[in-house]
Amino acid sequence: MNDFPFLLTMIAVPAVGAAVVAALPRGRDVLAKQVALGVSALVFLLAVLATIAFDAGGDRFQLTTSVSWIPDFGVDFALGVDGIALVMLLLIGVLVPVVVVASWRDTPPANRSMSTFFAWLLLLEAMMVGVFAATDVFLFYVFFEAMLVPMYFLIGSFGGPRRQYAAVKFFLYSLVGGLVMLAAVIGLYVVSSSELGEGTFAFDALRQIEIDPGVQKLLFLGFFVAFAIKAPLVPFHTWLPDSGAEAPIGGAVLLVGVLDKVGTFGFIRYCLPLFPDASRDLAPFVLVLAVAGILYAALLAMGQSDLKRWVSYTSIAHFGYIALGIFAFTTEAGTGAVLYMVNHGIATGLLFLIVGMLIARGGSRQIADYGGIAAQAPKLAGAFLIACLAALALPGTNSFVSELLVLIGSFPSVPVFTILATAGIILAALYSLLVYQRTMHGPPRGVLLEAGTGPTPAEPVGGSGTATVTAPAPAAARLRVRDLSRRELAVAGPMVALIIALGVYPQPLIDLIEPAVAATMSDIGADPAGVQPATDTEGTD
Amino acid sequence: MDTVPADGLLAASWLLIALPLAGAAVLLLGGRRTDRWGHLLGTGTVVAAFVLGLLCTFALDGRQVDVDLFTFAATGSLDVQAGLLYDPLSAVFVLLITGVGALIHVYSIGYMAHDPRRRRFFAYLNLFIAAMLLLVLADNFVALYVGWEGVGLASYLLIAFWHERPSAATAAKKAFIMNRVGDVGLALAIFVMFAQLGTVTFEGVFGSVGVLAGGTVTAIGLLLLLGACGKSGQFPLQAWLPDAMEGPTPVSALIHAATMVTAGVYLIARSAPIYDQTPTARAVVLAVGAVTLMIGAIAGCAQDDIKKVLAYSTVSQIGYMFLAVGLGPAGYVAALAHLLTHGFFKAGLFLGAGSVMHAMNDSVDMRRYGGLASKMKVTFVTFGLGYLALIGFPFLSGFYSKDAIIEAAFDRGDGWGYVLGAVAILAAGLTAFYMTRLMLLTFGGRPRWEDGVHPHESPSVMTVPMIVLAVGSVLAGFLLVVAFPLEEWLAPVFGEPEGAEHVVAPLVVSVLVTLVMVLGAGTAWLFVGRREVPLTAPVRVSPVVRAARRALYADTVNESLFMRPGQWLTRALVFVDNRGVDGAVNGLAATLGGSSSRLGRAQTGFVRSYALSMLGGAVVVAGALLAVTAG
Amino acid sequence: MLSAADAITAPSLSLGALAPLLVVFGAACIGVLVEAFGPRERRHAVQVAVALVGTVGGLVTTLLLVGERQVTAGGALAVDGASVFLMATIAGLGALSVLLFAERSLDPARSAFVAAAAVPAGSPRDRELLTAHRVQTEVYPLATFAIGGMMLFVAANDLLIMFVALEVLSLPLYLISGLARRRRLLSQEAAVKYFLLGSFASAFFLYGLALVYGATGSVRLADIRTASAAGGTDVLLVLGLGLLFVGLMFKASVAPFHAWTPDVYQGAPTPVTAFMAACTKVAAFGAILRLLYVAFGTSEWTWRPLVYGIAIVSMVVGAVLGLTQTDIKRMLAYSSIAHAGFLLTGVIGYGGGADGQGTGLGGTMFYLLAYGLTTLGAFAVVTLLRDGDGEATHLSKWAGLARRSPLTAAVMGLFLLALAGIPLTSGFTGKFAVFRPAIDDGAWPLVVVALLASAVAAFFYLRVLVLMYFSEPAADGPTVGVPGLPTTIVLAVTVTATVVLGVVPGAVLDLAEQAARFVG
Amino acid sequence: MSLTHYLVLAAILFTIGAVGVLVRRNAIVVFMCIELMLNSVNLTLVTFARASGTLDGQIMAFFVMVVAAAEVVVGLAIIMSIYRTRRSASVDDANLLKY
Repeated sequence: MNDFPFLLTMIAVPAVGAAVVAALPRGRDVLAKQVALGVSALVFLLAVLATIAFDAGGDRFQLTTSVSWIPDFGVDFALGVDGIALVMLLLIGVLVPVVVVASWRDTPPANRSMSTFFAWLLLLEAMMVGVFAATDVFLFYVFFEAMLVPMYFLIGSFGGPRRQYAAVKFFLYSLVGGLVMLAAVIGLYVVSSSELGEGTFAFDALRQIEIDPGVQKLLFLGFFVAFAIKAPLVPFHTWLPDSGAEAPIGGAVLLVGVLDKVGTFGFIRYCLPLFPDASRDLAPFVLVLAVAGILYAALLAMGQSDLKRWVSYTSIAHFGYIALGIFAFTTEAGTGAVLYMVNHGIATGLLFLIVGMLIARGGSRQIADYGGIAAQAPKLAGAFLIACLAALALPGTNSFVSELLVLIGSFPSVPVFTILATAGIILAALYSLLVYQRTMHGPPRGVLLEAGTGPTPAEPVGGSGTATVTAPAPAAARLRVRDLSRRELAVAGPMVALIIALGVYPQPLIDLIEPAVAATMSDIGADPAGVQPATDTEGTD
Repeated sequence: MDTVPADGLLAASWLLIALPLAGAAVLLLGGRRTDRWGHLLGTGTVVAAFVLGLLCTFALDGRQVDVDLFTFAATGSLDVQAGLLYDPLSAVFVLLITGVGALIHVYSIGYMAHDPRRRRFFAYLNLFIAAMLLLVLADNFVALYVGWEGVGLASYLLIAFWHERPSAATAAKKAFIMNRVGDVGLALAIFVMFAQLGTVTFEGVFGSVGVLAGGTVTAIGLLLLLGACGKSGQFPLQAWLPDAMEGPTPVSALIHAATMVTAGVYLIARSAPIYDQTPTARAVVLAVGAVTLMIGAIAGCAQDDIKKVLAYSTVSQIGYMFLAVGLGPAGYVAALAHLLTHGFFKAGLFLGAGSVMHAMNDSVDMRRYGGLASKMKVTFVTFGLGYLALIGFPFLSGFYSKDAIIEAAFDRGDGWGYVLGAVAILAAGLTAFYMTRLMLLTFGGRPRWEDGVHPHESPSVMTVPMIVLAVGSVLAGFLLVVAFPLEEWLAPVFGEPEGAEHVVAPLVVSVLVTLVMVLGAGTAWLFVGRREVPLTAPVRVSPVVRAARRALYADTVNESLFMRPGQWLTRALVFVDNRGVDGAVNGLAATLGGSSSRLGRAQTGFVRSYALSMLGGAVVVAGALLAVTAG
Repeated sequence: MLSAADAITAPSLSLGALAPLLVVFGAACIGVLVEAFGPRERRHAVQVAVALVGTVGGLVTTLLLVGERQVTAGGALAVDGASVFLMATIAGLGALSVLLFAERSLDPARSAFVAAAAVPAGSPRDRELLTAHRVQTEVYPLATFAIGGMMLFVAANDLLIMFVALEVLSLPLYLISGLARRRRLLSQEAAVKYFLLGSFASAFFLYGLALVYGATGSVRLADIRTASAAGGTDVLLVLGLGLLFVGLMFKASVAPFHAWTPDVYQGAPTPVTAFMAACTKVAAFGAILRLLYVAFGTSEWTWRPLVYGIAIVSMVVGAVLGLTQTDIKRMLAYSSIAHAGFLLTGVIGYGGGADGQGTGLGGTMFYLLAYGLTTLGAFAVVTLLRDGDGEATHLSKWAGLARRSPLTAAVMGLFLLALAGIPLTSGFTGKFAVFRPAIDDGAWPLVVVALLASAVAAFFYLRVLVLMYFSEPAADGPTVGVPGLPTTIVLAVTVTATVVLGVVPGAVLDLAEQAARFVG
Repeated sequence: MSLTHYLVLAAILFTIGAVGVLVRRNAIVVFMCIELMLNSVNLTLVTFARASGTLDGQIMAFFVMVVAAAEVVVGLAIIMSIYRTRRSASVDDANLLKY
């Protein structure tokens, strides 16, 4: 079954599905949902089968398909996955069905139909699969840019009040990055044509060629800018809070869970192997951005008054850890970083979903508008707590494993940065528990308060997250809040299960990821076998 | 350290963790269905774990048994196994945790009887037991860290159990955050070990720590200490422990007195091979212990909240233990002995306090107690025994364990030895003072109860555990120090005890301590026993008392040093991000738009101005070409 | 002094090579005759037929020339890959434009063109003609002449022919841009501006021609090449090049010679705007490429910096000025200025290949084809939105179009994404095709600028998308006319081309690369 | 008189024409200035033809005249139509299209 074109099918199925859903007549939303669910479930199944067919110990790229596409540019429609891409495909396979179910009851804005929403969603899925499965730089770029369009429409058509601003901002930020990358892509092609005689975009061929260090730096920067905006690293990050806040929950989950991972994926798949020297020379500069991002975004997260902006900022902080792991150039940290990409997708996905359920109940995004929910909706509170604990990387949750690997792997090579990053886990605890306490603990208050049973909700204090806590409602105060419905449990349950399962037994994923990372490390001349103990009796630190 | 693979019963020692964990899972996932019998299941799993622990301990006979479970995370040269190490040291802790834990579970059946969320309470307790057992059974630092943060989570959940109370929620958060500060230290210590030695297992680290440079070892030691301070409420991270009393009293008894807060002591004792290499780190441990035990004792003298007094006493007692482990090989056993006895009598005291609060409608203000001796005989007796044990009344458990520590301090021989010994003795006096004060305020004198309070003895499901613990606190010391010396039991871990020649004769120490204790108790009687107790704390008091009430301004310092600047920084950064970083981008867009409309003005619509622009352009073009060709 | 001794020897004429031009111009002449003698009621149908036959015939006969490489008509015409490709492009786009002209079902008065251009705008007679179904058909022969001129323009191997072709293509354009049926004042103004500035520019071109002639003693591109190889720094020659260049850049609406573009694009009848935007650009760039590569290829270093700078100016001016436009036709005009800059980026990629092989030529020609089709389609969509007085070109009218007519919005959206250069559309392939040779030639800073400029430009395309999709429809919104067969064909062709050239451009790229040859 | 004089004269004429386009308002006059530019080119061409002793330049001059004549026809038509509408031939009045 190795010769079955999994990847091609995984792109084609949702693309066709999108066409079908889009073709459905208006008012057939239910059918649209069912089709979307079916298609995304099928993709998940394919991802699982592909994982079974994949031999962790085998070649770098497997399940490959390749047909010549634009011969004049030396472009092939070449697909293939290594462990890194494969786990991302699994993540997509898991998240999209969950998102479909989560968006089941969403009501579209005035005279828009949900079937359009699901059509864009499926198209987005196809693009995302493509971007991770491409082994041809040009093809990667094409998916990288084309991916913007569905997300642009998801945000712009189904988002919050400032969705137009957010959509355009998202598009332009990514486009600018992408265009700079395009210059580098072309440059890479030109270099290859001068090195190999005729130009190519094939990743494996490009990985072999020796590029002059100066040129490498330029090309690296070209790619880096695009990925740093996508990931996003501080200071290229300000589009994410806006998009994350305005996007519909489903879109936000995929945006932060998968789309942004393309940035970090790009670092480890393209920046490192293609430009090893430049990567090594510029690593300090990247690490500064990464660690600065961890602390800066964490502090900002504490200052947010908007739940969705808060989640976005926590993600920016997490992307800092991923970047740190990638640019520490050790197998342990690299593996950790890739694992982090998966885990963060699940954990933050859950966080966004729960926040969405909360907003669905209260109709407000302001943290200050909620309070004391745990007393009346224990399931909701419990799921939220688990999401928060995953966000602060508590042992037992999946995030812990990846964060541990990243930090313990980075420490030997970049101790100072790692120490700073480790200090970040205190801030993580702060921003997670602050919001959890404000929304779930304390006496009942906020918008959900039953009429007449308590004081009016506090006006949210803009910007600074120190929401004015309303005076405790009288004992009679109760909230108009129902606990998780069956459908919502079906959304949160699997995610929670994954968080725990991958937190207790992550080794299978690690086994998938490590060979690819090790190969990358040997590409940049780091020891693929991992850190060798210093055991210097001179006493370092 | 040479371990043998697990066999027979010990191979199943993972059940110790699995049982309570399963209990927690069932209770949490089971939902309302389990409400009726949930507490029984929760208690059952812990009792079962205790029995299993006993059997395992008997099967141990001095070996150090390694139980391999599965590969947790292995990549590159990092290999983290999920494995257990069952040796005399962990065995001691297993028994303490499951034993005291079981008792407190039983007690809680009664104490939480009327709480609508009792089921979840037992789930959290089970979760704690599981995490704590993992902490003490782990065979490598990462697994230990997992348990380490696991107990932190349980503590968070239980402190915030009554989360409608903002104070409880805040206390829980505070506890978690300050623990996290410590955790960073522990984590960094692990990183250094991996970077330097390439392993994180106890066996590997302790086996090769000798080759490391002094500086590195000291660094590891200090980082571990930071972790220990966070978990055990030691200076400078002691401020969270008193606030943690917001949790239900059984929680205070189990987690914040008997077991979790002693994890720091366990960590340092477990890492003895590291500390043996670094006198510097040991000295710092000593200092921390000494400072903390004084802070705790002083603060304890001025509290009116019965649980706060006990909390500060806990801080102070753990200070003793730190001081002891800081003394190195001489002190480890003493520290652990005191840890065990403290586990008994402090748990007992807390349960007693809980029983009292039950009687007083959950009021914790001792100024509104008084004269309860007659109303609650069992509580009075058990509490009294615990009290005597704590202040070190001769031949009760505290007497043995505390004296051992003080002797060990003197045995250092040098000047510091005397200083530490003196401090320890002085603190013993303070302990006697504040505990006597507590006794008098609570049980002595005449009633100062609020209206509608009708004290009554607690049900037997609560009193029985109190009695058991009281017995324990009477006998434990004798058993552990004289009858079945802990030294010998722990010899496989800390090596054979060498009969240290004493600088100051033990008898002298004992007499001295007893005298100071009597002195402290007497002073307390002079202060509160004879006079009328005001219903509200007097306002016009000496700065010393004020400082003691504010626990030497620990919170003030934290707030003004970290919290406020942090909040300020956050606000500043939010501004920077919106106006600065984002503003720059939007500003760029605005600039483009502005220049667009400004340039647009050039498009006047007049043919002749267009012609002019063309002519200008032509001139420029020609000029450029000529310039290029000319030069 | 001519002596009787020299007999007149007729230059060799290869009729095959001239066939396309003959067909088109022939059709134009027939058109004039029809205009003069044909019965009025059937005139329109006949004229359309003639024009279509002419252009399509021109296309077919051009395609017959594929692979030809010769200089004919006494060295005046070059029939080579490049000229064949470009002539075919022009003929094809021309045919499509004619279809747009022929649309009868959109305007209630059944034509976008004035009934009687001579009648003063606003006069009672004019008002009555406005609603009358009478149409005037001189636009077809005029357009056909223009198309013929353009084809000649790209094939001219001789500056004089180039000049004549320039005039032949310009004069009809001046006229037909004044023929709008509605908003005649704007239309006439556009015509005047275009005419005055156009002839001003051709005066420059002509003076340049004279100087080059003076410097080299010939106007044959081949002779100029040899001469410039020898004396690249001859002041006369360089000045001549400059002035010729000015004339051509005016036609290509490259900043700073772009001033006329927005006004004329806005004022002219939309089908004519589409025609100009698509075909004139192709013709002008064809001439620029031939002039620079063939005539001045050996002294590349003289013009390279100039083109470099002008490309940047054009891209920046087009992108930035487009940001604040409120009229869609004007916006597309500025976008065409920006695209002229991108095209110049391709021109920069002159690798020094003597006959244009392996240079930016192929990429630039592909870009011209792709851009021509896309922009033609975009303007075709513009003709669909109508309100009280003709087309609704103000952007505010486009709000919520996706709700009114999803298909129209989707088609326009596709064209906008293509203009923005999003992958899987022809626009992206084109950009890639021109940027690659530029970087290959070491001009990566120019490319980076170009990319940033296209990011800025993307903003105003996005603005239209936002209006169409994310805004609520305006109450007094325009109606979306149901296009007749001709416009439908145009839209179908352009949409298909935009997608195909984006998804599977291989074949056409191959063609362009094969065709990228000049006869020197 | 050397040929240079003719060239300079032609250049001057060309410049006069160009400046005329810039300064004159009346469309007809502007157009005449353009014609002047064309004719200055003719002079240049003829001069060069004379210089190189070939006839090409002079032939080209004829071409230019023809083209110029065509231009006149088209141009006057356009200007006429707008004049009829606006009752003014000033190019400055025609600026509805701007910015």
